[in-house]
Amino acid sequence: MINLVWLVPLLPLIGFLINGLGRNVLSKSLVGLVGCLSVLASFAISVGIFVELNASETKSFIVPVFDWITAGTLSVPFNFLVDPLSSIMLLIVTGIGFLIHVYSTGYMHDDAGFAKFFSYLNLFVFFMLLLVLGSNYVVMFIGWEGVGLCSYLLIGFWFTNTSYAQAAKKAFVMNRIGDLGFLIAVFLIFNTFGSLEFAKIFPQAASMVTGDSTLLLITILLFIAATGKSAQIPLFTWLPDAMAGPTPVSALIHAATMVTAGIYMITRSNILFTLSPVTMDLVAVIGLVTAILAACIALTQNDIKKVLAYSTVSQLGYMFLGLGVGAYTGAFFHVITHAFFKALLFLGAGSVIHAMSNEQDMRNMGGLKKSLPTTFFTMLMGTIAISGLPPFSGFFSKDEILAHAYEHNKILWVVGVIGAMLTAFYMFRMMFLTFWGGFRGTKEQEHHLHESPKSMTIPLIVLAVLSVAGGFIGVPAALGGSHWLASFLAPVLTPSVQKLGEFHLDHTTEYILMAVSVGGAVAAAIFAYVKYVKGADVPVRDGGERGALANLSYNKFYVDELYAAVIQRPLDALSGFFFKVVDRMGIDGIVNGFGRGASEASKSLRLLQTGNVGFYIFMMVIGIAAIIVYSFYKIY
Amino acid sequence: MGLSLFYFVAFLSVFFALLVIFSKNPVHSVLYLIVTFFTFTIHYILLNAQFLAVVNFIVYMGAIMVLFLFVLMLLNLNKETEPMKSNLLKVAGVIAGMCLLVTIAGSVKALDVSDPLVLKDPGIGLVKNLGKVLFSDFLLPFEISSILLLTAMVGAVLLAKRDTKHA
Amino acid sequence: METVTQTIQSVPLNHYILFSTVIFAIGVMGVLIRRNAIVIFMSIELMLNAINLLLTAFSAYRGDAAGQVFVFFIMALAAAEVAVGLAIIVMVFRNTQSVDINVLNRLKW
Amino acid sequence: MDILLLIFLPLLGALLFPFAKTQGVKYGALVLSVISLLHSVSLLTRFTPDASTQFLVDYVWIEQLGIHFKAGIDGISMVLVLLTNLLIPIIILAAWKHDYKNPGAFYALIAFMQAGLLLVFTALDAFLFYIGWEAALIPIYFICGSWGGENRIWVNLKFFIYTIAGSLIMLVAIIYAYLQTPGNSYDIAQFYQLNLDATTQGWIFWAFFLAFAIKMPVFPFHTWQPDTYTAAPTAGTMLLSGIMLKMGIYGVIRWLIPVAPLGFAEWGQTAMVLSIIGIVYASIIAFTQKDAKRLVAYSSIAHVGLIAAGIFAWNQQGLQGAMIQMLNHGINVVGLFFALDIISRRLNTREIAEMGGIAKVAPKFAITFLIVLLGTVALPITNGFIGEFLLLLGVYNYNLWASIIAGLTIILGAVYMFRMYQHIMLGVTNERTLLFRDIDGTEKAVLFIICALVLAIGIYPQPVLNISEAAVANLIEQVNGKLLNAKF
Amino acid sequence: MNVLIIISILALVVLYLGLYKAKSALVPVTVLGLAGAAVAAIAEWNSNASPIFSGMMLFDNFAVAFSVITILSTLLIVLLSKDYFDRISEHVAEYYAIILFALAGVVVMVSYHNLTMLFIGIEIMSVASYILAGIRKKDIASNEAALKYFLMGAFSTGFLLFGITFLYGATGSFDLEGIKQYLISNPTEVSILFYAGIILAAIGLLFKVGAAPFHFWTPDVYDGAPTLITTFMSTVVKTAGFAAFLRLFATCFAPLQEFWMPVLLVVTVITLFIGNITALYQHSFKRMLAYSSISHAGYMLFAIVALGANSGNAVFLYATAYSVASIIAFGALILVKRVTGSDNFDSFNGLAKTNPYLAFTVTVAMLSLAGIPLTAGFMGKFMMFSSALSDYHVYLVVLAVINAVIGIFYYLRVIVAMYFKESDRAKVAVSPYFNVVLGISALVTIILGLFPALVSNLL
Repeated sequence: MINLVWLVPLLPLIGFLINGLGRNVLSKSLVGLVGCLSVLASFAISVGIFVELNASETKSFIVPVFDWITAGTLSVPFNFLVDPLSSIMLLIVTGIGFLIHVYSTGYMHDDAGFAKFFSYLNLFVFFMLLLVLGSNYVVMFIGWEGVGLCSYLLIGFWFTNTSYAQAAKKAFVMNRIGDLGFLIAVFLIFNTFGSLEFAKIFPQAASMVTGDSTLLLITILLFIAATGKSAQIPLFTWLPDAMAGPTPVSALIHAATMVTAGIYMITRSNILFTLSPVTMDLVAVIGLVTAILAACIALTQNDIKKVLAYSTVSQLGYMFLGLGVGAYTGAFFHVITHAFFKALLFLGAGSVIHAMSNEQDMRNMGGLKKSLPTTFFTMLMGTIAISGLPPFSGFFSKDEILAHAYEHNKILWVVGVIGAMLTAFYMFRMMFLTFWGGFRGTKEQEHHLHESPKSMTIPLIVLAVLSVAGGFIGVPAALGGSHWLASFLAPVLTPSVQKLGEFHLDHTTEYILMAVSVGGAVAAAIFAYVKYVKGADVPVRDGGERGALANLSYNKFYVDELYAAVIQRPLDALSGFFFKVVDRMGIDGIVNGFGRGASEASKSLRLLQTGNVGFYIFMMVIGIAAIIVYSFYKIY
Repeated sequence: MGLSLFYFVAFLSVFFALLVIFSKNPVHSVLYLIVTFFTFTIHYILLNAQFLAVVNFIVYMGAIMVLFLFVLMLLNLNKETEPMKSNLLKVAGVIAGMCLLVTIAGSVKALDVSDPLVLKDPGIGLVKNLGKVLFSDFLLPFEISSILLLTAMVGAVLLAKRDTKHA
Repeated sequence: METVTQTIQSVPLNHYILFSTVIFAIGVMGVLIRRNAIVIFMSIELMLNAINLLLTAFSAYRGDAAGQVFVFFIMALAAAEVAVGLAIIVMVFRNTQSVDINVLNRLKW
Repeated sequence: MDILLLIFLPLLGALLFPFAKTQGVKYGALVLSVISLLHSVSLLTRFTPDASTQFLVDYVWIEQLGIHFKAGIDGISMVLVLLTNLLIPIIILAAWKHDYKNPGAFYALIAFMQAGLLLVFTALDAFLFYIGWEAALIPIYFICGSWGGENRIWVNLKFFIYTIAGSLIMLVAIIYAYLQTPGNSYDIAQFYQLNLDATTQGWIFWAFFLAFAIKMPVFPFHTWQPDTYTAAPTAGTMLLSGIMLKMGIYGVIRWLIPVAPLGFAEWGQTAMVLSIIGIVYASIIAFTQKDAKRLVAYSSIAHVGLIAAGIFAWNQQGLQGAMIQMLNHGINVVGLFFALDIISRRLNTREIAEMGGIAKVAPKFAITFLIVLLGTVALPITNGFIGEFLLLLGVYNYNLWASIIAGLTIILGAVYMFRMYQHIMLGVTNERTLLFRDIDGTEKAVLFIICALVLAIGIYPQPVLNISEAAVANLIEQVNGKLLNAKF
Repeated sequence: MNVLIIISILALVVLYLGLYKAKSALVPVTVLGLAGAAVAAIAEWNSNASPIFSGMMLFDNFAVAFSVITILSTLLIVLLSKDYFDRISEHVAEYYAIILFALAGVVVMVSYHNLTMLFIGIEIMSVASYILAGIRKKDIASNEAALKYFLMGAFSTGFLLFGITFLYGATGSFDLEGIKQYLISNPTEVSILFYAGIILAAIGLLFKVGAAPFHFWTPDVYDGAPTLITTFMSTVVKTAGFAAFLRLFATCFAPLQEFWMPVLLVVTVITLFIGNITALYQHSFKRMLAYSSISHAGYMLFAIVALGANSGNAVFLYATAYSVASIIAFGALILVKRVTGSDNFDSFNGLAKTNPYLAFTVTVAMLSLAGIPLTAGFMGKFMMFSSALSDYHVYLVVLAVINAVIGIFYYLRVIVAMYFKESDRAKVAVSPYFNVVLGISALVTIILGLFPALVSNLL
């Protein structure tokens, strides 16, 4: 099965080609079928691979495909690497990918670009799988940029809306900034280890000293790449805008899979990071700050998808926190659980939007529990999960991260818990505003209200189940679990684990930590209930009065404005300056100056030809005298 | 005594030459020029170049100068019609000429040949002798100079003749 | 004749060179300071004669007849030039009623 | 013999086409160009990818001056010969719908230029190289002058004189080097054996560099380029950007550095800095260009700057990257200019501001355009990525910071290219773009071919890399050897 | 020698034809005669000639080559003169006669072996040129040209003669061999007179070839003289001047190169710049060509500055290239002027539309004059640069390159006018004679551009 791994990315690619080329001929149902089946098939294979890998002794297989680039000492084979890490990612990508495909058949049903949508979606899956499966940094980079491209295409799916196109470009460019870091890191790695194959690099790295400067530079650059892809400070602003894309896209790309590529990449190269503690701390701090900042912004957002977007950013922050404190397993665990519940929440939101006929402002919703029971129930599950209430999946993963944070540094933990509380608050705020109270929308919206079709609700249900139960793959020892995930990932992480030393925290402390975070979350939820259900408080309309802090949060701390002012406008101004002043007047001026000078010289020199013989002869005589003087000056 | 004679004649030549170029009236210039040429003839005689002396006397003073005179009369320029150049230009001209003089003279000043000019062979200037050389060594140039003269003749006719056809 | 050949003995060649150079320079000056084409032309004749004299002096000094023959050719040239030159001047005079070279400066720049 | 066929086949066309008066001549031109393409492909099949020079011809041309008609193909030349003969048919197809007036002359000039270019890429005699260099210049001058846009006259005059000035300086250097060769010969082998002192080599370096830098163009010798590209007819722009500027790059690889290694050792850094400045400078200028053609012109300066940087880094990756990127840049830039030509022919404008929403009405065009664009911004699995990856790696091996600054092109390129794409293709359609016809006929053919090439090279570049691998390695070997000798 | 005889007799024959009003026979006879002369000249090729007429004349290969090229140029010009002179007056026979006389003078100039011959040759040529410049008797421009040329020519002759005199005074001989012997016999103490002689003679010759600062006559005379005569002067006369110049310096003064070379170097540079820069701003095509001819004189001086074994070849190739190109340019100018009545650049506007063939030949000529490869002009410049560089005059060459660039600018103006500018002009009527001449010249230009070896290693 494992040597069939090349089929996993290939099938979606085929799906893409079929849908892409046949988009005008194939019927919608056929397109949907092709799209879903191709992904389903690769899911099946992935399962097979997973099973086989689980069974087999050796935990890492390299499946060569073909020889890609060779130049001098550089040789980049196009190989796939199958190991626990990638196999799990395979399951997530193909599995959730499949559910979202199914969902999309319903959600996008009335869209003109139905086939185009599915082809893009398949293409995305293809690239995501490349990213996951690549056995070296370059192949990973192909996927890395490929998913960026697909996200560009899908965010700009409704490109006739200028602001959407804008958002798409923003996403691509910001990713590009990270990608440059990735590229340079690749060069550094090549020149340090003489190879780009993971299998060749990590063993060498393992033998290097902690705090090696090259490794520091490499990891910093890789982290920059990660901030781009996983929307961390300072490159996070593109993700909320990316909500311009259709909701399934937000679910798949901007929640479940692509944005976690950064975490995947760092987990993949964990040993490099482990060996440069400075970077680790940087990662942790950036992650935490991002988590808090995004959470604060999420508090006051009214667009249901924006709330989820910021929550995603914040959750990603948690994951980076986890990485930073060396909880690779925890971080990856959170990737999984987050994939479940965030996908669920997005799809749920999509279902709501669908029902509200493309209304996204929560201020025009309310009391939808009755009309959308399934959606309501599933989303509730998701909300509880993300809020980290036991025994839902979010609890375990988040708690593992926090525990490590606590061990690493108390402050990190405190802030982390606060973040958790904020999360619980804004998530329940969203739920209450959407599903409780009375309907605040227009009449015909109310009239159209309806539960979504099966094709949409079934994925919701499946994901709900996963969000509820997903946590049990990683029950910590403290709770009498064996933490299956940890042991499964062990082969990938052992080197780091050895370097970092075992995680030890006595159970009582763990219990306390859990209690605190859970308690905080519950308190936050109750506060939200009091504020929005009992108090029936509805966020003010635009232009309405807000407190200073609320205003700050509502305007996303003016980060976009800041970037525009600090980077974009200066660059455009510089461009104008270079073009008009330096290029046109300066350099080109000099060039033309030669020509002009020559013609000026001509204008004046021709006047020498006065037309007067007397003058001519006079000049001749002068010339003769000069020549004689000049030549005899030398002899004497 | 010979030296002083040379100086005297040379002085005359220079004097009249200056008159040629400074006299306002072209006709006077011509007449002075004739005189100048006469002094040259004397020089030739002193150098015992008798043939040249004769030719100079006949061709130059006789033919060429008369031709000049004739043209002047023909065009009736026998008065101060010519507006002289501005003095500035004159001065400039003189200075330039002087520069030339100084430079050339200077260039040949440090000459070893200050020894008196001895007539090695007094006979060379005589017609007989020159004729020999002219018709032996210099036969070809002599012949070819006929082309020169012919050209001049044809050309002079061509240009000076009033043309009936207008172009 | 004897006296003549005697008289010259004492004149250094330098003097001849200097003398003809002076005449030549005077000719040049004439060309420079006059505007009447004919007079300019006469000045040129003056230059030619300076050359003639110098040539003769050299030929006498070297006892070589070639120099004097050359003078003969120069005279031939002078004749030819005079013919052509005066013809041109006459032609010009017909068209411009003047022999002033400053009148003729249509061709310039 | 093969070489002679290669060079004189186009010349044949150049001699025949002028007598054709109808548009029909374009079929002749196309056929001829395809024939020479096939011929060069057959050469490729018979070409063994080692360091040796193959298909060598060597005739005495001007004996008394030691000038030979000596030409041959090694790995480096092969790539460029392919590029030339590949692009010429595409360019002819691209000009298909234009129906230029006086077509006979037009296609004759293109053919003549092709001959000149091939001569440059195959010449192994400095004099021959120079002849080809100028022979390629004259036709493009007439093409741009006769069929170009507004104020073409002045712009072309500037371009021509600027270029000639450079090449004349180079001529002086060539003659000088020739006089230094033991046997007084223009043979490149003799030039390679020259052992001049560092100062002289420095002068020779600059003389050559000037000519090549103006042609490429490298900052700050680039100011003729945007104007010329903008004023030229599309075919001319394609010839200039697709093939002609490769002459400069090729010259650097083949002549500049091997002939004056010490000069390179002394001044290479300066050249490198100029190239890198050019990358960032041109990219930033491209940000705010309103004329799409001008924008692409500036982007071309940036990309060429990167290629130059990769060469001056003078290592295997950099040079190999340069080789393949020459091919890629040729393909991509031709594609871009053709896309813009389609637009401006449909809309009679090149003002980006006046466009928008074309993707809505012309999906095929949108996709092909996008693919070419991705190739230009070096997205993986497009050809651009291979080139820029190797180039940047080469530059990195030269210096970390150089590679970081040069790498900015990855970001900046994305910015201006996608900005352009967004304003032209995306957004709402206005009354001007509403009636935009989707591509058809030859347009389709051209764009599809180009896209196919973009992806093919991007997915499986190894064959192309193999062509020049050995030759490049050998060249580097030789130069480094001379540098070592100079040290001790 | 036979060449000289043939040409002189031919001239007389033509005069007689004129006398008997056999106008129609003029051109054919002249052409045939010239062809005969050319053949006669070629017949003397490699007849390892020795000085004849007691060392007056040496018809060596140098002489043969240059007399052939001058004769052939004259032949082409005569072909163009069909129905050109008739427009001036009915005494056309004399014109041909005088052209032939001038040509005789030229032959003397290129084959002299004695300063006397040089002097007479130059004078025959000059006097004939004075006359030819003035044959448009009613045209004031023509008169002015003639007078200026005459006065300045006579003036410069004075210096040439003065120089010859000094040389004679120093060496006691007019014979090139004798002068050479003088230098060889006492290389150490060369008489100061000799130096003065070199300088003054050089000045006289520099005037004839129109090098700065003795170039002032060139633009005005070329501009004022009838175009066909300008053609003759700018091709045959100039070539002859350089041949004479080169012969004198190569034979006699070579040993003293370090004395006169710097002077000529300076003169060359000044000439280049004055010629090119002034030509830039001209509106009249004819006058532009006049200035450009000055600059070309500058390029040809390279060969003398860098005097060497190859100089003869270089000058010969350059002169040939320059002559044929000028013949095309002036020939086209004659035709265009007949239609537009002006010799400005604009009168060439849109020529490519109406007369593609004519436009093409002019293009070839302009590219050749500009020194673009694949034309004879380029090879000429190339050899000049090579010889200069071989003497390590790197700076001179760099300056020359700058000038070449400037030159391209004004030559391209013609091409721009013909191809890129529109004008509703009538089609220029081109007589078969012109077609033939222009065609041949263009062909020669291209062939020499491809295979310069045909002429570049004769000497």
